[in-house]
Amino acid sequence: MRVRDLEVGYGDKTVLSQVSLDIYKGCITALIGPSGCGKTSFLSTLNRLTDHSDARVAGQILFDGQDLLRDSVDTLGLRRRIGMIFQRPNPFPLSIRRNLELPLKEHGIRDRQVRYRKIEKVLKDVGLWEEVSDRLDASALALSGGQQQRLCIARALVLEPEVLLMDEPCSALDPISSGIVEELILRLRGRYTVVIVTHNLAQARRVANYAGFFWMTERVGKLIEFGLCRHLFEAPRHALTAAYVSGARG
Amino acid sequence: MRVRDLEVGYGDKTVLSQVSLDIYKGCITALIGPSGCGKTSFLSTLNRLTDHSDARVAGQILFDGQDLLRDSVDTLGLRRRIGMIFQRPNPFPLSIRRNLELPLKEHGIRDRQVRYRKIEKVLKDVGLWEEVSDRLDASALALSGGQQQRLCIARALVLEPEVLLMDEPCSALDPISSGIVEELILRLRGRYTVVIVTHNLAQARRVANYAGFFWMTERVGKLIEFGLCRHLFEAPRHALTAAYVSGARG
Amino acid sequence: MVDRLFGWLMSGCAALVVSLLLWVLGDVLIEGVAHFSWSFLFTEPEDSGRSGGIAPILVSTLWILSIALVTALPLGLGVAVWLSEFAAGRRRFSDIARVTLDILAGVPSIVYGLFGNAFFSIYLGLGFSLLSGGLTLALMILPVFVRTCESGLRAVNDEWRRGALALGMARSAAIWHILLPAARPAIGAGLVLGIGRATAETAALVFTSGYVDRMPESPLDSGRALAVHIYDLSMNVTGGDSAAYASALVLVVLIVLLNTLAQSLLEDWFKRRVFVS
Amino acid sequence: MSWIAKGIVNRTDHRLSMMLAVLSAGAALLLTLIVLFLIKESWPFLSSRWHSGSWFDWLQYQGWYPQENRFGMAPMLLASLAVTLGALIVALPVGLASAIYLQFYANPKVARTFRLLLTLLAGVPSVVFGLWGLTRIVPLIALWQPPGASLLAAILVLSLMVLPTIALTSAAALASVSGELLHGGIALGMRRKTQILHIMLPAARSNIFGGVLLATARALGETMAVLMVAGNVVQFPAGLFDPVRVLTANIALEMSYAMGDHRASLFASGLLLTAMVWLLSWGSYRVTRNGREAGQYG
Amino acid sequence: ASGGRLTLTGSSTIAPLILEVAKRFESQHPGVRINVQTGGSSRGINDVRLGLADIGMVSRALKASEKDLSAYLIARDGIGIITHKNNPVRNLTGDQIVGIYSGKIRNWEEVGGSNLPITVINKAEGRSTLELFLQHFSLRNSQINAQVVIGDNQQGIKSVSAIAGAIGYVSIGTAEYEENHGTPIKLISMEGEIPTSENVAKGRYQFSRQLNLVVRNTPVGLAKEFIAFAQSDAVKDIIEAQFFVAP
Ligand SMILES: Nc1ncnc2c1ncn2[C@@H]1O[C@H](COP(=O)(O)OP(=O)(O)OP(=O)(O)O)[C@@H](O)[C@H]1O
Ligand SMILES: Nc1ncnc2c1ncn2[C@@H]1O[C@H](COP(=O)(O)OP(=O)(O)OP(=O)(O)O)[C@@H](O)[C@H]1O
Ligand SMILES: [Mg+2]
Ligand SMILES: [Mg+2]
Repeated sequence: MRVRDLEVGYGDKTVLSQVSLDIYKGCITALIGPSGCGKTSFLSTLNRLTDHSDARVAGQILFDGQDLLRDSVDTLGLRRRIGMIFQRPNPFPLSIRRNLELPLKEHGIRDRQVRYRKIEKVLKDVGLWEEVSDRLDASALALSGGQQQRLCIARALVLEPEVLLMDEPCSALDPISSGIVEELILRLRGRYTVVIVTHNLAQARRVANYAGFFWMTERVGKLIEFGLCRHLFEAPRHALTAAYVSGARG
Repeated sequence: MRVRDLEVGYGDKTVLSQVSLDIYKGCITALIGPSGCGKTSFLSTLNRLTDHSDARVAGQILFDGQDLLRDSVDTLGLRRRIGMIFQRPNPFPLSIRRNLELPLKEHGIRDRQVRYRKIEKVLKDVGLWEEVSDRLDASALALSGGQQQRLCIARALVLEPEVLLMDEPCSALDPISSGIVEELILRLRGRYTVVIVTHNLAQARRVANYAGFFWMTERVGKLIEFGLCRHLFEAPRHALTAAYVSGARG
Repeated sequence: MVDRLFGWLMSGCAALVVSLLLWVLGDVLIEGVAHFSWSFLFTEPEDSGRSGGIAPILVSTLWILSIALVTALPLGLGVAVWLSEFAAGRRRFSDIARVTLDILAGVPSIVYGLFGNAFFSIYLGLGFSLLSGGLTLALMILPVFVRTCESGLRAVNDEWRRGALALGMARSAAIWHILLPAARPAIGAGLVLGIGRATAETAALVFTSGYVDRMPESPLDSGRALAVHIYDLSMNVTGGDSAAYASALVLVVLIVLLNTLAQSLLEDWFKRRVFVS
Repeated sequence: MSWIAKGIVNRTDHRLSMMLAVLSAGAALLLTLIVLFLIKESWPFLSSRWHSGSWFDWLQYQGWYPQENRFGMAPMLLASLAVTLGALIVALPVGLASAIYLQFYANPKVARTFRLLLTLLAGVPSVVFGLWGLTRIVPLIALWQPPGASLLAAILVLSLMVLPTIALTSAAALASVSGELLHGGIALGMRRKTQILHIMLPAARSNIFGGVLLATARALGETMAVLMVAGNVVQFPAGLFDPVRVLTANIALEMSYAMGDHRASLFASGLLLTAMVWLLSWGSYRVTRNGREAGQYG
Repeated sequence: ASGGRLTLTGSSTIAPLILEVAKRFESQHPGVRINVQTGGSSRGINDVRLGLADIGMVSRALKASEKDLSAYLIARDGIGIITHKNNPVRNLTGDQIVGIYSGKIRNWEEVGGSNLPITVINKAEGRSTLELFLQHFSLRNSQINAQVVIGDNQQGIKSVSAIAGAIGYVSIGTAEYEENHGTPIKLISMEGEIPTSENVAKGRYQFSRQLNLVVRNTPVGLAKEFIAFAQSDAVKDIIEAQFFVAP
């Protein structure tokens, strides 16, 4: 996935400009930076979620050779291939099973047996199977925060996407749940392309292969530095990065 | 403040038992432990907020020589002397000024000039004065999360309490705001007695003089270890503490 | 494709509703405007209402409405506050209260009329009067008003309650300064419901405020409400239809005006409380 | 969170609490008085049924001829239910669709106008609806299946009357569903239809239910409009085109001339209506509470 | 007499008439207040008995059980059979009417009209017009097979005008007014008697009802004065304007 000269704005306010970076297949890319610098906005352009707000988007995002910002792109299909996890777990107010079944049905999987097999598989993937297999028909809202977030990840995985976008997936969780989710993310490495936004620098260091640092200059977010995670944290090229990485409290 | 054999329960479920510890004047005491082990419940007993839920409280909390759990205690006066800050900033849906004025009026400060002077002072204390002095009559809800939390701290400080209870005051904030609030807490050291609950071990280490570690055994929260912060983190006496301090991800 | 169809279906339904609404309102408007003139608002009815205006009827309507609102508003707000803020410890009791209110919200209005007649007019000796009518309506709108306000108060963020407690504020202060302003959308909705129901009520008023179409001089006089007038004109008075439509037009406009007025007063009042010290 | 403290410390608080408690007790007393009044007025009828040992006779069909001492209320009870149910069956889908349109499809300007129209409609007095139904709907039906004044006419007029309630409350319910759910749906590549039908509607379900309940109570209690278009013949509703009489219309039609047992029987039907509304709200209270406790969703 | 209050309750048919009479009376007797309330004939009787009203309005003759009250006739109201304007039938015999109302005759064809099902419109139980109708044709209400049951007069007119095959009975004066103002209804004659206000006044039309004011004992004071006024020629124009027939 190659992002070129991306610019995002709301109304006549530009919030992100001149962002160019490459997201490598099978790797985990972490994005860090202070609040309001446009990380969530950036993530939303990657699966065209920006279509549903009053955002303006300019630039190019090449995915599988074609620009996914073009109008003609089938956004429904695109979102099947690029899943997204939000900061606050947002399971639908349905049963656990329905939460996973709904996207499958929506994408044309008619056979109930096939669906059940897929559901079982992803629940095992996210380590929920043992915890919930006996109450698949209970409300998803009755789960704990960490379980809910893992269910949301499962819900994204059940469509077998190629890319997974995660917007601070652990920040609403307590440390134990957060640890579980983090381990899960690590297990996804290699099988999925993951882009993760996090405020937790230690977490970024622990999980990511690549890292990007956003910063706001003159009220517009910019990508200051992008590179291997190790380099960014241990040998930042830019003074701002160095200051943030060493100074910011997480 | 001396807590002796405190036990807290809801309905017929005991959630916290056999808690005894001393909170030293002018010091910062940090409480850590996994989710659900009763840290919030503990904090709420210290200013009798438990009166307003169906909690049962037994034991003794000596404050200024008298047991503040006795029925005859004037809780309104008590809460003036012991302020509390919550995990999520909860400014009232009023103007910034009204947020600070209301508690003052409530506690009988009639003179408008006096009130304004106090308000200015606490806003400067929490470093909000420059940011908001030109819009004191704007709604407090329009502030950013970090500003809101600092406003809540100011609201507690404006009553000039002796003790300040803080329940994860930074966990809903981004790292920069969180850093600002943390600095603020450090500046309070010496002037106020602060009890702070946090999931962020690094933060606890940075700010606290004393630390206590709660853990759940058999579904009941217990205070496992209490002592100087340095000791607890660097030379924990208890195996559970050691495991948590080294292993838990923050 | 299916998605497009679904959108069309929804819009189609909305269009259907709009056209039906326009049909009803259009009828009222066209037939009403034909008979309406400004003097209609300022003259006494003549010839059983076939000619002349509705001045005394408008005045009576406003009297009844004010009495109903002045009684029901504070009472209802008080009960709502008590239910949501004070009665919570007595779970059983407040549950019973809530169910009772729900029942009463469903009692047919004609029953309220009969009760008002027996209780206010006869037992309390208020006779056929604007006061009896207003009090009867107050009782009628009370349950709905209480329930909307109460659920509004319940929905108010608990963190504010906790915040106020932790600051050592008295509950009365927290309710007055924080909870009521925060619940104002619900209070406004309750008000609108109440005004709508009270202004359009017929059955409950025939037996309480009565039928006299003279200009009332005091709340102890009998007076005819607009909705009663419309009913009488269309059901009892030969050739009264056009006057009935004109009165209906006035009624609809009145309700809209009252709602807007009530909402803006409410907003204003709360705004002053929220921002000015 | 409950405020109730072990001891209410503050004097103002104490006074306020007492005052409000007295106020509430007063209101409760008055409202209880209404129910007692209903029972008292219907007592002659109820007790005479009791003594003649035919407690449930009024539920069995024996015709409604009060002058001949025959009080068969069952047809009217059934008609009330049929009219209410019918109105809901018509108004619920259309009202929901309007709410969906309002919330997800209409641009803000159109939505504002639509909303205004709906509130206007809610302010039209029921006599006017009756008049409109009688002069517009009844002749239309009569062209096709005389007499026109019928169950169908009542259902159509009533459904129009409860439509604004359903549409406005459902729109509010949908609006209060958190945007996070919608985003979740979008991010999973769901079509708009699926997002709305399978996520937003279930999420807003309990609040929509509240609005529907309100509408049901209104439909059940509506008098004048139904009186004018339903035909008012006391008979079991056998078809949509049959004229029927509902309980409320019966009270309004006969109350002003009724005496003695006849009058008491009308109060008894008022009691019956109230009991039905009570059953309804009690049932819904149970349903929503159970739903909440079990956290059980479809 | 100056000053004083009078309360009248009862029949909604008489109420608009008395309201106008009262207005004229008030203008001639400054300081007098006359409050007119509706609710129905039996309410009038009830309230007078309980002393809640000074005078009751009853739109029928008093029954045997009501002989404790005394009635004062102020006007008559002829009752006529009406059909939709487009109905070619001009006259019905008493037997035909009984046949129609008891459901034996179900189509206008059977009484010389076009092929159109008959919609029978009847009044609600307890209404004085219904009682009069039943008495006039010696029917019991349970024998009647109606398709529509109505309450007040105007509802009858509106229903008949809305339904092509309808038949109903209403106050003649009202029907005349509506007929003249383009409402699609028409009065038809019964056994050859032509229903007009004039014929009612002259006693050439039998089917009519009394509009009475009733009091408990013999009226005194203001009540007596008012009843005398309502029976006098001074209000004849009002009675006619309200489409009733002065006695
Ligand atoms: N829908 C919107 N309409 C208008 N402005 C928006 C919208 N969404 C975001 N913004 C603005 O765009 C800027 C970037 O927001 P964004 O949420 O992308 O930041 P972020 O880096 O994700 O912050 P955080 O770390 O707090 O999540 C902010 O100034 C925000 O106010
Ligand atoms: N009002 C209440 N009623 C019943 N049980 C409660 C109530 N408040 C808390 N509990 C229970 O008491 C236990 C301790 O809760 P508490 O909030 O004190 O934990 P905590 O350590 O603050 O957790 P966290 O880190 O998640 O904030 C939990 O099991 C919780 O479910
Ligand atoms: Mg973000
Ligand atoms: Mg806690």
